[in-house]
Amino acid sequence: MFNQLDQIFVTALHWLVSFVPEAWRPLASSLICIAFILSVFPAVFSVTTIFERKGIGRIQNRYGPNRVGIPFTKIRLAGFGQFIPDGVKMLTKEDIVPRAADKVVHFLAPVVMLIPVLLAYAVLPFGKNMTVTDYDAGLLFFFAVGGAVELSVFMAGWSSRNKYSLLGAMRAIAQMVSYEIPLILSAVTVVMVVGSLNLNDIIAHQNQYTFGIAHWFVFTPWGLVGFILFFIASLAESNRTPFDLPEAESEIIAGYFTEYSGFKFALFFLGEYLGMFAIIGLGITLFLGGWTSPVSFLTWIPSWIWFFTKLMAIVFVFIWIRATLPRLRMDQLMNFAWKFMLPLALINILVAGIWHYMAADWQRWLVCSAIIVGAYVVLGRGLMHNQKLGKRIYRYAE
Amino acid sequence: MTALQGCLLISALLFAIGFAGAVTRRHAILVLIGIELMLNAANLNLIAFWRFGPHPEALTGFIFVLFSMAMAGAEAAVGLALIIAIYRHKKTSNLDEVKELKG
Amino acid sequence: MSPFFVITGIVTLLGAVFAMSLRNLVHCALAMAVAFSGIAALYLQLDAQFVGFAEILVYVGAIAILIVFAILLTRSGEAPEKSVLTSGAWTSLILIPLLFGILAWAILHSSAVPRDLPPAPVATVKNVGDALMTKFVLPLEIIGLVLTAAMIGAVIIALKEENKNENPGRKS
Amino acid sequence: MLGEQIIKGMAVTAKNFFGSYVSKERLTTVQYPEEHLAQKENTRQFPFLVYDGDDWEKGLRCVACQICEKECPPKCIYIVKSKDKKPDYKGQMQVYPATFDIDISVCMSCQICVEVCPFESIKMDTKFELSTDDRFGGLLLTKDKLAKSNSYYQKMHPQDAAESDAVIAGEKAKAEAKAKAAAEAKVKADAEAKAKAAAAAATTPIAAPTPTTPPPPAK
Repeated sequence: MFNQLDQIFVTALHWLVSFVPEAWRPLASSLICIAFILSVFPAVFSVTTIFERKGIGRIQNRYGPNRVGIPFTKIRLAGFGQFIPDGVKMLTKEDIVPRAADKVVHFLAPVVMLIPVLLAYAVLPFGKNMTVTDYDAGLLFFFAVGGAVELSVFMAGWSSRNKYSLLGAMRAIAQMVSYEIPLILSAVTVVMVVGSLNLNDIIAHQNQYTFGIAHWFVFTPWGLVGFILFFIASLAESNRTPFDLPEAESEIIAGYFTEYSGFKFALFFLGEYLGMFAIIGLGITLFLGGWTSPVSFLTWIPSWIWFFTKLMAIVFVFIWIRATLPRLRMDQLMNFAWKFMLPLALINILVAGIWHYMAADWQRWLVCSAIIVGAYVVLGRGLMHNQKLGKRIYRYAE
Repeated sequence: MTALQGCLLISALLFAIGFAGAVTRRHAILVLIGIELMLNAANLNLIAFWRFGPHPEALTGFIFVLFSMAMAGAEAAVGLALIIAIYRHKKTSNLDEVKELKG
Repeated sequence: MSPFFVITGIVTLLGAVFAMSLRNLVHCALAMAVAFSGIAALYLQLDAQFVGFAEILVYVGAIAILIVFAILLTRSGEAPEKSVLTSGAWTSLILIPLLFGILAWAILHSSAVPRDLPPAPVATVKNVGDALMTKFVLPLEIIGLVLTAAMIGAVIIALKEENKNENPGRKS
Repeated sequence: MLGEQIIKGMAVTAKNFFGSYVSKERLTTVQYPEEHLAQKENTRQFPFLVYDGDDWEKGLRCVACQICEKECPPKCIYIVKSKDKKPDYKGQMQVYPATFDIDISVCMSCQICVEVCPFESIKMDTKFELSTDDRFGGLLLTKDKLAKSNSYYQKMHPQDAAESDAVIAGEKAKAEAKAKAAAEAKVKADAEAKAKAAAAAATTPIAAPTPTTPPPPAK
């Protein structure tokens, strides 16, 4: 019974495909998968915007949106209908293109943003047997398409002919390039231990239980550090607070999408959130066991429920962080990436190697934890020590 | 025309385009782009020969392409650094104006 | 040759042509990114997935961004007023078709081209990794060294020569 | 150590997050259309006309003296005097406003009309949810919309209403006292006249006549 519920989407896919003639089945199957991704994740996005507004509201001792429910009725749904008027508003707004803008590039930028983000979902396992394409080099594919997002950010910023847009784009690219390195390096530890770039293999490696507790990589010293590094880097990659310099409202209006309105702005907004979900999904897959359950007696819960529960939990932490931490300064951002995260990620790779080759007993835990704690203390002290907290020197344009 | 010949023709055309750009354009960055295109044409050749060659399991052409990509990355980094340095020095990146070796 | 292969090839070549012929440098860089994506798609169709993804990661994700940054740093984002071609560009009118003609003739008349399509080779990530770590370990190390050297060199070349005497109040 | 302060901050926000579900005092937002904040005692929005008793047409205190119309800085009051008269609270016959309009889209809530009114008949209301979809008609309050009972005023501004009631009661008392005095004076005068007459003629029994002349208006 639970097994059938677990595989309900797979069964549904097979059932739907069986109506199609034999020759067209691969095409039909992939089209259905695309439709699934295109319907589920924007829906998650729309609910997340409400969660975000309500969550931040609660953290600031407000209610957040709690009025809009189903239109033309008195049903309020505690404000969860808010995304419908928001979406209608966004899609029906006038589309303004600046006169000096590079029209073609300005038009293409949101499209180029959304395509790689949606492509990234092709390799994510949403549940047991629920991967759209089971690529041998899935992780590489994910990072490859993720790299293409930077180009669209540049296109948006440059084509708008606006100083804020260009500044935002330059900040975004500098930040994404810097944080991509710790992101990939922290993922490399998992690849080293599993010995595969295939995301399903990585999950299969974590889908074992001792004493009822899963072998998630986050429960090992290197995995914990890797997860935290991955988490911070994914915050930066998805331009979330405290790394939201590219779209810092109080400094550069909205960064690279200052000059976008209406549908194109909605595409950017959607692309940003979908990118966030994708990278969180990857983090879950790499460190939190993907769709597996943390304890063996809960394995009967369908795998896709586990995946989306973990996804929403991490999204909640993102929202929590957004409501807590102030924005970093540019030099702090760069210092943190290059002087703290990069060395720690490199040391973490070393630790993962030691973990892999040492015998599985308490000494392994002791050695690995000691190295990591030592590195953390030394690097952290270096980062704190080098903060030049003094009188600010203002420099004006030459 | 076989598949290999198709690949090779595309690669030859790509090489010719890249070469034409690198030779005729004034701007230093465009010359670099042309060189990158030529490198990619060569890589495409290597992959095509690996795919349709007699011993694909040896992975020679495959690995060669990976190495050549790394080299292209290094080349681009150094080349662009040079262009920026020249721009800072001469306030131009027009190759017709950068003729002298002495600064 | 499948129609998809032809289409990808045409997109790649168009990207390359635009990358070399447009006046605005940023457009050239974006067209170059299109050409690189097309080449990556060609790699995928030639059963070289790993190289295809690496192509996107390296060229679209890194080199295109690098070039775009260089364009903005040298302030050449605007289309130039003057001619974009070098003074001796006309010679290439003869040279380039000649070059392509010779290459095409050689390709079409070569006897070394195999007639039959071999079966798809296996180039899994594991095979590639094994090859890199056993047979090609020395080149790999050398590449690592070269990349490090190139990185340091690039940083040193692009570093601003700071004059210590001038404006001591400013921090770098 | 690095990260210590971040965890502290996160703890604070988490406390806020869960606290907002537990204790209602944390949430300072008032759910407006359903809930209202208690208004301050000296809230003043727009003027209204006070009436006594139950029938607003009969009990309207306004006598259409037009002082407020003349004093109103933005000229938002429009009054037409009636042709006929009706008795006011003192029983005196007075003109009443046939038309009394206030255009509250023009009114600036300066309260000058209240200051100048000698009859305690125009006061300030606290109602503020006056938005309409009708630009000209909806914001032009006519006499029937302006008239509010004295008990409403007492409930709204007890202190001011008490003062105003005291003034009116005083006026009434004064008027009555005057009337009484006049009546008494008349009675006296009559009595004296009668006495004189009686003295002159034979004695006749005295019947105290009721005062028929109205008392002079207050002030």
